[in-house]
Amino acid sequence: MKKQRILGLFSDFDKAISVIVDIRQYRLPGVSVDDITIKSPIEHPEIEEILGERPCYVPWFTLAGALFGLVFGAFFLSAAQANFLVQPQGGKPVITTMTNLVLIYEMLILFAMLATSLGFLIGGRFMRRRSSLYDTKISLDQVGIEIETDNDYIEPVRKLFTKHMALEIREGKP
Amino acid sequence: MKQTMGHSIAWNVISRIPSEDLKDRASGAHNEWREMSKKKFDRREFLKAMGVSGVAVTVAGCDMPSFIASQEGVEEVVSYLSPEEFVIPGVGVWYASVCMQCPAGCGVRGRIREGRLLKLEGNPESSLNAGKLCQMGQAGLQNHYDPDRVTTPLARKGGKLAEVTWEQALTMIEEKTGAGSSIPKNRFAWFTGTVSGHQGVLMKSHLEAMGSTAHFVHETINNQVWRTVSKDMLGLETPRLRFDKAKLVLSFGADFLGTWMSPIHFSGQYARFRSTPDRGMLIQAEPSMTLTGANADMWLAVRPETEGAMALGIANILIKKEKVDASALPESVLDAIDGYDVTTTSRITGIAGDRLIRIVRHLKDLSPSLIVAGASACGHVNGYQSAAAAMLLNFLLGNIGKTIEPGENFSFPQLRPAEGGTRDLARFAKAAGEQQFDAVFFYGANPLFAAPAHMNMAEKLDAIPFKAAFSQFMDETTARADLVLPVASPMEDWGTHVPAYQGDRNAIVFQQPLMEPLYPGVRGLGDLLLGLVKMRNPGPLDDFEDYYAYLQNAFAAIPGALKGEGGDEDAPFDKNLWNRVLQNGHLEVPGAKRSFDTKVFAPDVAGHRENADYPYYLAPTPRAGFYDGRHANLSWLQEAPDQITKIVWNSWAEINPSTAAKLGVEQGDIVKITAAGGSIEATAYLHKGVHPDVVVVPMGQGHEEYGRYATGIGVNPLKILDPLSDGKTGEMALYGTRVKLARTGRSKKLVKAGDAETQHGRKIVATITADHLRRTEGES
Amino acid sequence: MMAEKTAQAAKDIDETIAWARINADVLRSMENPRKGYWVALAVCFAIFMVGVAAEVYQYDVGMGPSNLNNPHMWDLYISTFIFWIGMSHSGTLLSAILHIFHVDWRKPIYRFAEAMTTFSLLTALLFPVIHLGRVWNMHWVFPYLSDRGIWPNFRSPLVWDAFAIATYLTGSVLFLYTGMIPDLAICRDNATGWRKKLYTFLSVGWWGDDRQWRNFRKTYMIMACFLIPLAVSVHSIVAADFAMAIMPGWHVTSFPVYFVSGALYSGCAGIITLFVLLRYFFKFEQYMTIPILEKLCKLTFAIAMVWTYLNLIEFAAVWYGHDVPAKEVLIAKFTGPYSPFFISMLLIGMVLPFSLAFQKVRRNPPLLLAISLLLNTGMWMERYMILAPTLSLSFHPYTWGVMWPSFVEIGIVFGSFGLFGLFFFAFVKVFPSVSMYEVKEMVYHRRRVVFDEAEEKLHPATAPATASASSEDGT
Amino acid sequence: MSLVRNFIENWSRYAKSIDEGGFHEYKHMWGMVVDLDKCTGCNACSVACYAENNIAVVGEDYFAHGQAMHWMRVERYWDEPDIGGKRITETQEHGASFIPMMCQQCNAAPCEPVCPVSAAYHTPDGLNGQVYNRCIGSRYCEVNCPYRMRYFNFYSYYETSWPSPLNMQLNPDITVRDKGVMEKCTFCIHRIKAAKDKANKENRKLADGDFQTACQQTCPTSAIVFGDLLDHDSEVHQLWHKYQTKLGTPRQEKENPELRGYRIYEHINTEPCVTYLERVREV
Repeated sequence: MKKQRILGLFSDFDKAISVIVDIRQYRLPGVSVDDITIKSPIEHPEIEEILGERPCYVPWFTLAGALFGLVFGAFFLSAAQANFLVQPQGGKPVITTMTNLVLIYEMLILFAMLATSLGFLIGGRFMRRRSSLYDTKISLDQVGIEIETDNDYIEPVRKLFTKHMALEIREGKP
Repeated sequence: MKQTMGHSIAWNVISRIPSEDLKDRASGAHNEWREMSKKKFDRREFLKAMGVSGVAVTVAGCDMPSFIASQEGVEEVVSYLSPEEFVIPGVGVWYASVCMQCPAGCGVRGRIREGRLLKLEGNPESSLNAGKLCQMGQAGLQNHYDPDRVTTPLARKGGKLAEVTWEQALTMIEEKTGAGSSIPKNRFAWFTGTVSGHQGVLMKSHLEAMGSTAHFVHETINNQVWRTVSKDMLGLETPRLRFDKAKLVLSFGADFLGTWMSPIHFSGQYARFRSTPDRGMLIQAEPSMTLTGANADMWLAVRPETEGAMALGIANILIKKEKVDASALPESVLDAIDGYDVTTTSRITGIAGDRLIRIVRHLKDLSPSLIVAGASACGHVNGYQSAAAAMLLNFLLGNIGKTIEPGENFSFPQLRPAEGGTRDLARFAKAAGEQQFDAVFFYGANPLFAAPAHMNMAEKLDAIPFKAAFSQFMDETTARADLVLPVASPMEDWGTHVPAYQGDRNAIVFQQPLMEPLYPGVRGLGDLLLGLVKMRNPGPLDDFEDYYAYLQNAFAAIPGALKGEGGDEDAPFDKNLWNRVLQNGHLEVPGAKRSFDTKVFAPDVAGHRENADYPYYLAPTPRAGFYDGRHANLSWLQEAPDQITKIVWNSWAEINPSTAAKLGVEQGDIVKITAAGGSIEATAYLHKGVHPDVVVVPMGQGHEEYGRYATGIGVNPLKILDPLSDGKTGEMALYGTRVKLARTGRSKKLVKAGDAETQHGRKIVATITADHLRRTEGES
Repeated sequence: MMAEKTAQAAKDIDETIAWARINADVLRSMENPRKGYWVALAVCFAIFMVGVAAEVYQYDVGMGPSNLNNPHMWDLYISTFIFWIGMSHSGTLLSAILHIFHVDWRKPIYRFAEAMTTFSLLTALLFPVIHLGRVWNMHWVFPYLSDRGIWPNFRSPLVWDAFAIATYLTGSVLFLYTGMIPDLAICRDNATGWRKKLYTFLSVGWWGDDRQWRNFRKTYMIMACFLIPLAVSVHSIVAADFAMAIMPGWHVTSFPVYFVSGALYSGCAGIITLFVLLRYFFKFEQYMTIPILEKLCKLTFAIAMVWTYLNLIEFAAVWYGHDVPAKEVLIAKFTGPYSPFFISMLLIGMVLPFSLAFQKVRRNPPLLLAISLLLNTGMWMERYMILAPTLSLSFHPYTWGVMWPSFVEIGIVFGSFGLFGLFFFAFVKVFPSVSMYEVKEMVYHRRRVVFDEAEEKLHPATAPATASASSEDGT
Repeated sequence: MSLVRNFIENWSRYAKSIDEGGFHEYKHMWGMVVDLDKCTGCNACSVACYAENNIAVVGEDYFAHGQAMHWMRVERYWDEPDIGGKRITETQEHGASFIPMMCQQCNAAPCEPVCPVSAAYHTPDGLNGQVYNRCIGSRYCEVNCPYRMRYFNFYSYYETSWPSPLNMQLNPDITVRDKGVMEKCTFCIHRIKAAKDKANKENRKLADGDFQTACQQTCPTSAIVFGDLLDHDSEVHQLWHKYQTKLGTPRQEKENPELRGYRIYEHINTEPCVTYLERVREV
């Protein structure tokens, strides 16, 4: 069974939507919603409705980063102060919670944000080689639908695309 | 030999070692001495040369102990396997010497480390300053390390001073003043600051050798008038003053905490005077605030020249109102006092009657008191009279014997300082003007800086054929000399000094080098004087290798009893004793108790002179920083803010705000101060510590030639002084000059420490009343 | 006619604008700079060089030439530091807040605002360094393991500064960059040569597929959420430098809030300035429209009022607190040698913003440019007035003293503006200063809203049918 | 595992320090008493300090800029005519007010916590130490010092201030500070150290009067008393005791409130170790 990918470019988002709607309605063989990837120039929160909920792990990264920042900050600071060769006093304790809170707070945010962008890079599958089916028009104003399926199911998909006035249809290896 | 030992300063600290082989020299000296002692050498002469003749204690006749010269050689053999402790790195050692920053003669200790002098502190052994030191004393270090010292002899060639070798320099002197020279008697003079101890003795003998008596001793800051008054009324020049015993001190401009007589000694007394119980009260009457005035409980801005009147007025009130017993005073005095009732006095002096009466009350209640008069009271044409009037109060209040003590006799008259004042400056100007001298030697004085313009000192100096300056720095006078001989700094030199005002115990202060001379080219004053004497009159002193040897002889010649070693009258030179004295830094010499021979007379205090053209008085007050200007080249003192105004690095004019308002002058404006004798400009500083009729321009700045730190900074008020002098003593009337003030329209930011002049309600310097103190800490 | 014009003007953006047009306009703004651009760049460089020269001299000789002295240990350096930190605030902070509330008129303007944040932050960073007596040891402020067992003193607000600013810088750079990735992809697709390489690298393989958009949305939102408290904390900590000190006039509880509001204030003014300039130079009339400018002005006005209020309560607090030195400082601010600065600062900061209450003013870019510049001068003086009077008189009267900055000091401050200019000019030519994809979103959503309304109007009854009908059309 | 041990120890110390306010278990606590009634404002202490501590002479220009350095500065105040309803007179009716101000060596020093690099720290002797090598010159300490007693090296002075041979006078026991470093009165810490070493060598406790600060040593009226506040035989301790001035309180509660002895700005709770005795004046 050879897998095959096909990309159709549409002039606007509504057409793309209707394609997906059809796919869901007429149950094209071998094509499920999960095989669909939408490539669009702008963000479309509403596609969730059609494509269904897809997971996003960024917040977990954030949480992890924040916790790390908190714990590490607290430990790092008090350890540094505790092992300070000259312990500056000026009438204050060695390990000063009140002032450290400020720094812990900063460190929490710092690590949280770093972790977030890390999660972003990982979760978004960034830094991959460019797929053969990408088209610069996508970054301009056209919406692309990419479907991955077996060789012999490609035909109906192409039909569907043309039916919905795909401006351009491309195929490529996965 | 020098090479091997040159590293160690041990050598020069212990003594000045001659370079040739010691043994030979020792024996040589020995034989020489044999020769000398063969020819009958008058012992009296010798003792005179040693400055110890006429000693109260009888000295049995004996020959000069002959081994001293050789002794010298022996002690120098120091093993370098065990170096002296002051050569050990990191170990600081303290050596005693004497502070030469002012004539007071406080004892100091210098900290030596790795052969360097690092710090001066007061010598705790000294009965004069008991371990304390003033800022000038502290700055003695800089005087020693000053970057602008004269390091080689200079001679005038074609109008310019050029370097010469010592040989050339000495031959020049030989030609001009040596035995062979054609200089007639009495055509030679010394012009010096205060010189005492054996340097003084040698100087005298040099003068004798020159067949001259002209020794001008000049001190701009002096207390000649007060001393003369003491002499005339008490029979003693320097009776011992006991501020600590007094319950009230009334001082007519005597800045005894700053510049008057022996400030540090008096500061010590002041501390006791101020300490509870029965803490003393200080009243200061002066036209412009001095450091002492700034610490007074009651400060009176008395109109200049009327201090005497005020004193008499107080006496009057004491007798009339407070019924103080005046039977001791002769009629003439009472008559003199009679004229000065409250109203008259307050009219003359400008001091409110009620304040006068309050003072009198205090005087009556707080006994014993002490009344002294200083610069601003004495520096007038009637200065002597004012001081006498002040002294009169001491009689009236019965302070004589209580707070003014006779003290002891000083056993060595020749060692006492040749003391001078500004009178000698005038005399010298006159004499020089009359071309009386072919040769004049200068040491420790700067007449050109101190002399008012009207004396034309510069021309008169130029008229002198040969002027030699024995000087540490290139100052105005030195710059005009024909020959400049660089003398060692006080920290490099040997000597003995006798303070004019002795502490609680009479003492000879010993000066020893605290470190190797910084420059090979300088020589000690003692050595130079010794050389001069030898040069002019070979004989008695020839066998003394150097001043050090001379000193040791002199020391040996001091009767044993005075050295506190019991009966042994005719003591040979005792090295241990010598070292002990060097350790203490002084030798206490007990003397017979003195007694007063009192003579009260009526002072005739003329009031103050109205002068329409020059309405104001110029007060060139001395301040403890620059003293008479000799310390203007010390950067520490330039940077140390003036005590009263907190101004640094410049001259200024202190003016009373009301006067300033009249003139339209504001703080920072440059005012022109014009006297008959010329004019100066200074930046105005306004404060209420000045009498409205007075403008103060402290002396000390305005050097034309005095090293990098002093040259061209500020103005010299002494230049424009009027040709006035005290009728009785002939001292210049420093405070008598009349001036007029004018705005220049220009102004300059005062460079001063401290921005706000008041505390703005903060509790920084808190003050409580004396009653309050008595409640809490009075006797209980 | 007139009405229509106003209606037109009242729109934030013309939603009929073609997407291709958007790309074209923005990309155009990035390429082949005109002569004017180079001149501006050169001027900035010259200004910067003045600062560099001054700093080199000061580095060589010591802090002396800056006229700093015993009471005035800090002066222009620190006040300018606060100024730049303040500038750095509104950009990211506003953008974040507006993003959270889905305010879409932020979209055309937030990019350069955030750039402004980053660059003024970088500029601000210079000053704590410059004002150090021993610059070459500045790294001792950062906590790193050293065998000497020595650490920075974590109690010192200066160290808090180091931490906070480092965090804030990282944060705002990440925010700026993340928000830029889709645009960088656009650039990548249209660029050639070195730009191609650069954008390919920077756009980290953005293909615009739904997964990326999904993660992007979350990430961006989360960052916005973090940036708001962060930005607030940063300037509070800068305020702590003073509030934690015991000096009269600084030891005030309201300082942190006061600083933050002041920061927003100057930041908004800064945005207005750059808004007008970019709009003019890059012909961005379509995107940076008058209505948006108006909204900005209203925002600025609101913040100005907050700032004014905090100013006044600070006076009140000092006055009724009756701490004598603090009171003296307050009085001196009005009467003392610095009063000209202080009073003009009050006039500019409190009175001038009322001009923004007038629509005529709000719609007049040149005038707004002038006003915003004035406002920023005022805010700079405010910072100067926070330092100088307190330093010149505090507890100890003996050490009072007025000090005026020297040319060296002024030169360095002057140079910092040059540096900022350099950064910004470089930015606008390398990166899109208007967010293309978000303008597209803005247009897209607005158009959609408009169309739905239109259909509602046309045939409300058949509204549901239309959807299926439209789907039929295709066949 | 020293790291963990330190951590735990210091944490417990921290816990203790809460109720004790301050932190240290002090061996010594150097303190001073300055009797303003004895002080004559003569400047000797100031110059002595210059001599002892290698303080640079900055010269007129820099002084005019306010960049001078007097570790020990004698301040002079005229009395305010309007305070206490005194009638305004044409001339002064009594003297000026002098006060020698040196670093007050506060126990709760404002300068210490603000130093970013801990160059200003609290020594186990209760001094406000200043580590010149560590100082990066942020000058925060001086900004936060209510007494303005810290001085900054705005230039390198070692060439201009000590032209040869003046440099031979420099005290080898302490450094010459270079540009960009904050400096201040140390209570002559090198003398303290020397005295301590000596005492250790002779293995005895440090006794009162083993050493004196330069200012105290030279003060002509002995107005300055210096010593160890914790040593009950020391003169300082006795004076503090006599005048009932206590550390650790923003206001002095004295059984006899009339007793002299106050610390400057103690109401801002800096806990200075220098007690000044009120000046006394007859009126």
